[in-house]
Amino acid sequence: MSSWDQYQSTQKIATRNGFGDGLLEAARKNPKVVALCADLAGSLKMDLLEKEFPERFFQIGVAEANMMGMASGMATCGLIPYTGTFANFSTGRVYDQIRQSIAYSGKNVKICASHAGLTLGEDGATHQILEDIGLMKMLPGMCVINPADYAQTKAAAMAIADYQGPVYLRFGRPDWPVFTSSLPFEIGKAIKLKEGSDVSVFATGHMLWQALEAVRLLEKEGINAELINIHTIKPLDTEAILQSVCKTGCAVSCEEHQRNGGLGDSIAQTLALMHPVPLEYVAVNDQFGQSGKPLELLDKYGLSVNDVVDAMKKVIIRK
Amino acid sequence: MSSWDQYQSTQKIATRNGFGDGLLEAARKNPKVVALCADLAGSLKMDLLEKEFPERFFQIGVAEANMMGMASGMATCGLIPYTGTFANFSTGRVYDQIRQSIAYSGKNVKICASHAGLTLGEDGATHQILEDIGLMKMLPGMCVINPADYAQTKAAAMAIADYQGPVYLRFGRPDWPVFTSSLPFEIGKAIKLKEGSDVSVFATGHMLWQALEAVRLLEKEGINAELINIHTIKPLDTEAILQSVCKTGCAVSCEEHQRNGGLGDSIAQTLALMHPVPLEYVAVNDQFGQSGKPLELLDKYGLSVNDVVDAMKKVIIRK
Amino acid sequence: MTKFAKMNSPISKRFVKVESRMLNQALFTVYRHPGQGAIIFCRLDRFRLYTFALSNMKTQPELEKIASQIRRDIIRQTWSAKSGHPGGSLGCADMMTSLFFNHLRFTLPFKMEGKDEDVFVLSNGHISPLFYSVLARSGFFPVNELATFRMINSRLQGHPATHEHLPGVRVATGSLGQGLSVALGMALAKRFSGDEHLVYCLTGDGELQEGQNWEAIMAAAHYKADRLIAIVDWNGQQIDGPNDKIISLGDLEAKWLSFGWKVLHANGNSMKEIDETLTLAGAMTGKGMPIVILMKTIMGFGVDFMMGTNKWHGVAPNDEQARLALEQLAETLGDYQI
Amino acid sequence: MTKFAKMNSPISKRFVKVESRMLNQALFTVYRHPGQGAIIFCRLDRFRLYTFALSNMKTQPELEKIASQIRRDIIRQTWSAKSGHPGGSLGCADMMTSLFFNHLRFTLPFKMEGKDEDVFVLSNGHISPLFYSVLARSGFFPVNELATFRMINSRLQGHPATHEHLPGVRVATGSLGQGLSVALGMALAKRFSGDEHLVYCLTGDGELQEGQNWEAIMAAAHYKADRLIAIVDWNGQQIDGPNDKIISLGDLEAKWLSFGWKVLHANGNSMKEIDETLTLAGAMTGKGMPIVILMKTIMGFGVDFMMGTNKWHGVAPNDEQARLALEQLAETLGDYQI
Ligand SMILES: Cc1ncc(C[n+]2csc(CCOP(=O)(O)OP(=O)(O)O)c2C)c(N)n1
Ligand SMILES: Cc1ncc(C[n+]2csc(CCOP(=O)(O)OP(=O)(O)O)c2C)c(N)n1
Ligand SMILES: [Mg+2]
Ligand SMILES: [Mg+2]
Repeated sequence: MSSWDQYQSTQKIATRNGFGDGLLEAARKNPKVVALCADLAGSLKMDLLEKEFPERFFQIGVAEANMMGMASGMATCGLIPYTGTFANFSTGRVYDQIRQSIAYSGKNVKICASHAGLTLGEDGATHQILEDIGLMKMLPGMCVINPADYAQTKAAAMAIADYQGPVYLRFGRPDWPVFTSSLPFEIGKAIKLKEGSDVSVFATGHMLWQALEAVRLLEKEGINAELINIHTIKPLDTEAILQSVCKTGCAVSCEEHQRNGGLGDSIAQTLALMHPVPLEYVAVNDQFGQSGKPLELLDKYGLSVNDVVDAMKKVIIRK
Repeated sequence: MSSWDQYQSTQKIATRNGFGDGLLEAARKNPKVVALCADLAGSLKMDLLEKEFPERFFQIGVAEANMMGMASGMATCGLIPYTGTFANFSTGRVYDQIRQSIAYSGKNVKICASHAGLTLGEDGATHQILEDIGLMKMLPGMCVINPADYAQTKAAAMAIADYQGPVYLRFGRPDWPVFTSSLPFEIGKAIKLKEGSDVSVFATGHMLWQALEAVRLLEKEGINAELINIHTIKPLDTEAILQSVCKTGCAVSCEEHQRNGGLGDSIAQTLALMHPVPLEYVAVNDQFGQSGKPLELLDKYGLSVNDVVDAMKKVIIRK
Repeated sequence: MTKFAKMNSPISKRFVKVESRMLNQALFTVYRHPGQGAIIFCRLDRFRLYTFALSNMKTQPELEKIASQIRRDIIRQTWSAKSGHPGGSLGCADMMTSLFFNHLRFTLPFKMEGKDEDVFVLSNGHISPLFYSVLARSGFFPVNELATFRMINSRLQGHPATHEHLPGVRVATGSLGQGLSVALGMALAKRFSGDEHLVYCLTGDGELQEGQNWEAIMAAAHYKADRLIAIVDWNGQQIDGPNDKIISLGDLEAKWLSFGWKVLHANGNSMKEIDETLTLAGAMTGKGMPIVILMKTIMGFGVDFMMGTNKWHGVAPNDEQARLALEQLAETLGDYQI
Repeated sequence: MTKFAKMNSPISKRFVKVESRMLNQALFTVYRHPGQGAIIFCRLDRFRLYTFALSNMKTQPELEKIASQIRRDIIRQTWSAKSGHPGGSLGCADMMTSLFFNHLRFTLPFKMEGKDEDVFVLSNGHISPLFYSVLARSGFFPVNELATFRMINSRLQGHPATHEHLPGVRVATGSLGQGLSVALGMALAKRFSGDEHLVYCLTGDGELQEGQNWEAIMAAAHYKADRLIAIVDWNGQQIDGPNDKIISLGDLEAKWLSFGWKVLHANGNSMKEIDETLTLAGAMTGKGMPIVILMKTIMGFGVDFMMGTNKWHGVAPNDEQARLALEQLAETLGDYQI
């Protein structure tokens, strides 16, 4: 039994709880941390901070554009603002505001986004943004992080306070297995969960658990996959990626996002530029989501454990 | 002297003039065509339509979000609205509005965007969006077109009236060589300007001219490149791309856009999924633009004719 | 049969032709008016015109019965989906009943373009269970489809969508602040094509914090979009608490007035008042100004333990809560099957 | 030397300490007040305090001289760049001169955070040639750098940017409608850190069509951001024509009032009036409401053939036009070198 069997889920907690807890910790440690929220404090668990530091919590209402501008102004004056709303309203709704007032202006704003991806479930496609990673990674100077579980989200929410510059931190709504507690979190540093030689599996966010289960399944069939967690999509740990694919000769990317613009495309770009090998995407293929239960939706849109298994098998054949 | 020498520039006209002329033609042919503009009618040459069909021109003022919503409503009632403003304000400023009210709602709106890319020149980075192709191509069902010159832009502006569904049509500000007048324009169909066997050069928008000059230069050095114009980035003509790279074994993509999310990434995705070969990007590499003259800027950000030449040489070596 | 009297009241011009057909050698033309029901004109020849029948407008008790059933539908949908937004839905149930059963001139089967009919946009898309119930109960799609609310592969998405072709929905909403712009576009398109029908748009009050609304409000006045009727669900609540605690709307009437709109007020939970106000709003159209009804409602109206609090904005009742809620709401038209 | 009289006018609390230092065995403390110039207090010991000097506030003729030079700078920048926006720049030149030379309490060298000083945000970023000239003329960076306006590798970007670290610019603008939100964030950050200095923000009138402004306007009133002063360049023009033709702003005063702001009016091209209004605005801060100055200006003011038309919104003068324009504008402080 290899050491990587340590990654077991004993409990399920939503990543947004990790954010709420991490934000509170960050605020306790750093008096410059303030929070802005667009009428979703409960959903993002920002009420923890609001309760303990009411004077450091700014309710902005349903006015996301104004929230981003205000965060820029606060950062200008030396504060470290965390903004909070759902992923769609954190990115697509306010892209130009982030672009000009935050990214181009180099402001130290932490854009924190819950309810990303299909797994938000019943609210449906208007809320299920599958393009936010792509949106944010196109902005020069933007750091893009998509942690995998409660523990990693909490660590990330704390780490970004010490990082100088704009950050997009993306997390989700549903309860999800917690299994990375023992892993160190460092912005920009991929984490190898398992060594392997047959195929490199790169996974981000909720999909790390799906990938983990897939790798376990195929291990029983004698396929020795390398599993790497890309929690930071930008700056991308291209070294870790290239090292792995040079060994395995093929790759699978797993993300709760459109193929276009996501982690898979970042990897494809790296491969095309440095080391062209076959890549399979486990991602939504140019469709809007819909209402449903989280796992039903992962199934329907090709992001189930079985889909990861299939992608791994397929890409190995393509080598 | 091969037939492809026909592509010469006898005059320079801005692509936005092609849009203004094409829009007017479309309006003459189809009484359902209406135009909405966010206080930039002159810049987009929409004043031609305004003059001839004042009742079909709607001035919306500096309120791009409202413009997109209104266009959605008009399309619902059976009109064919063309919206007009600069590329940044056509996409990033209104991403969520386009996403929900137009793309997800399947509305027949034509989003027409001038002043795309670095070549808008002196206005600088706040206006020089280099992410708009990426933004729009992530939206399911969105057609993304970036014509190369006046003639192609005019053809595209007319063709999209007959296309059912949302379209993003991107063009530019500066005078630019006109050389595609003899070429047929069909949405989604790549155009081979020159057959070749050493390297496939895929170019879109203003960069087709740069690529053409580069291919000519290298032809003198005995390098036989294939030059393909990808005016429609989505739906992508993957067949044309794969056919070409299967022959040449390597590719260069040329676009006035960030590497992340642009044409290059669409090609990289296609290659990674179907036929992994080396690819070089001629594109802006994760930087904001700045003020300057169009050609100065292409130079500074690595999009000059020489940069295309270098990319071609480099990728051939990588084969 | 009574002789046709020339209609010269200011309301008269809102009679709208529904259909014309030959019957017993006479040309029957059906006109409807929301405030005064249907009129059927019977023209026997060029010179003789008769009023054949008059009025089928729902009475207040009839509307209240429908609204009670609609409230049951809201509770049952959110309960069985285990998610959704009962609070705002219950609060707006009276207005939506009045609007769809007495005022909105629509045709079935549903046609997307809405030519020669009134159209409605729900900007605060989260109150979809109300919208769906009203649509189903007024014949847009089978009532039993309400059982699929928020389930996978349903046409009844969490927020209204056109993507699955649900009859009655003309644009997706859910991301707040966009509906009024769409409604304004429809109003201008109707004017452009000579269609004098009305465009209604419901928005939340918290939703008015979104700047896009003020863009649309400003533009509507500029364009004198006088067949556009906006209705604000002024329940004073939003997700995180009362509007006044979140970002206060201040003097809301003064705001709309200063933006050049005609402002009406109504108690949205008095069927009589909201029904009359909708009639009045209709009668005031066509006079150069867009119209807004600032409709005071109580979030969760109709279910005692849900009333007047933001707590039920977006929380579904559990089994016990649903049972208690349904006890307070008479089944008047028959529950749909789950 | 005169004895210090206790300042108890309502304006008095706006004197702000600039520096303290020992000189001739006395502690000199320099206070400045925009409306009343500088006061230097000289404390000889615990009991004796003297006013050492009073007032260095610029007089109206002095300001007008500066403004004339600034207008020359605007013409010369746009002319040599062959692009840029002279119209709005010329119209706002008087206000910006008064603001930077008599009112804004800033320190040099420029520090981004703006702690313990007033800060300014130019929301209508296209009038950058004015902003740059004012910054250069008040010491933020060398005047000769104006010659690099809109050239490649310049810090003087087409629209103001922080990316190249131009002193005086705190946030990039150019995409309209964002500045007031940023200014509000600064105002709340200042309050949070106990800094009573002011935040000024200039916006265009066409720019007010952007909904984000109304979000910020609503939020500023909610937060009682009473050290925030917005100034609207009410020139009645925008790119495609007069506001009234594009999307009318209607009753602009009523709009701001209904959103809970204190409204002041001024002729922005009367140096006396705008200078006094800025003093008044400063004196009215700290009273629970944000303040807006609706500043009537004439686009292109100061150059006869550019005045009162949208034609010069974003067109640079050619050689001949620049010559004609400069003839009308006295060189008072020396032209920068091109
Ligand atoms: C653009 C956007 N931001 C945030 C949300 C999340 N959200 C859904 S409903 C709501 C509150 C809206 O308040 P109101 O309009 O008063 O509706 P009510 O709670 O009264 O039903 C919010 C913030 C959203 N759906 N869209
Ligand atoms: C978001 C956005 N939309 C459009 C533009 C293009 N634009 C630049 S200035 C301008 C007109 C603004 O009018 P106003 O605020 O009155 O400025 P003035 O013309 O009076 O200087 C427009 C539409 C822009 N810069 N930003
Ligand atoms: Mg409400
Ligand atoms: Mg103006």
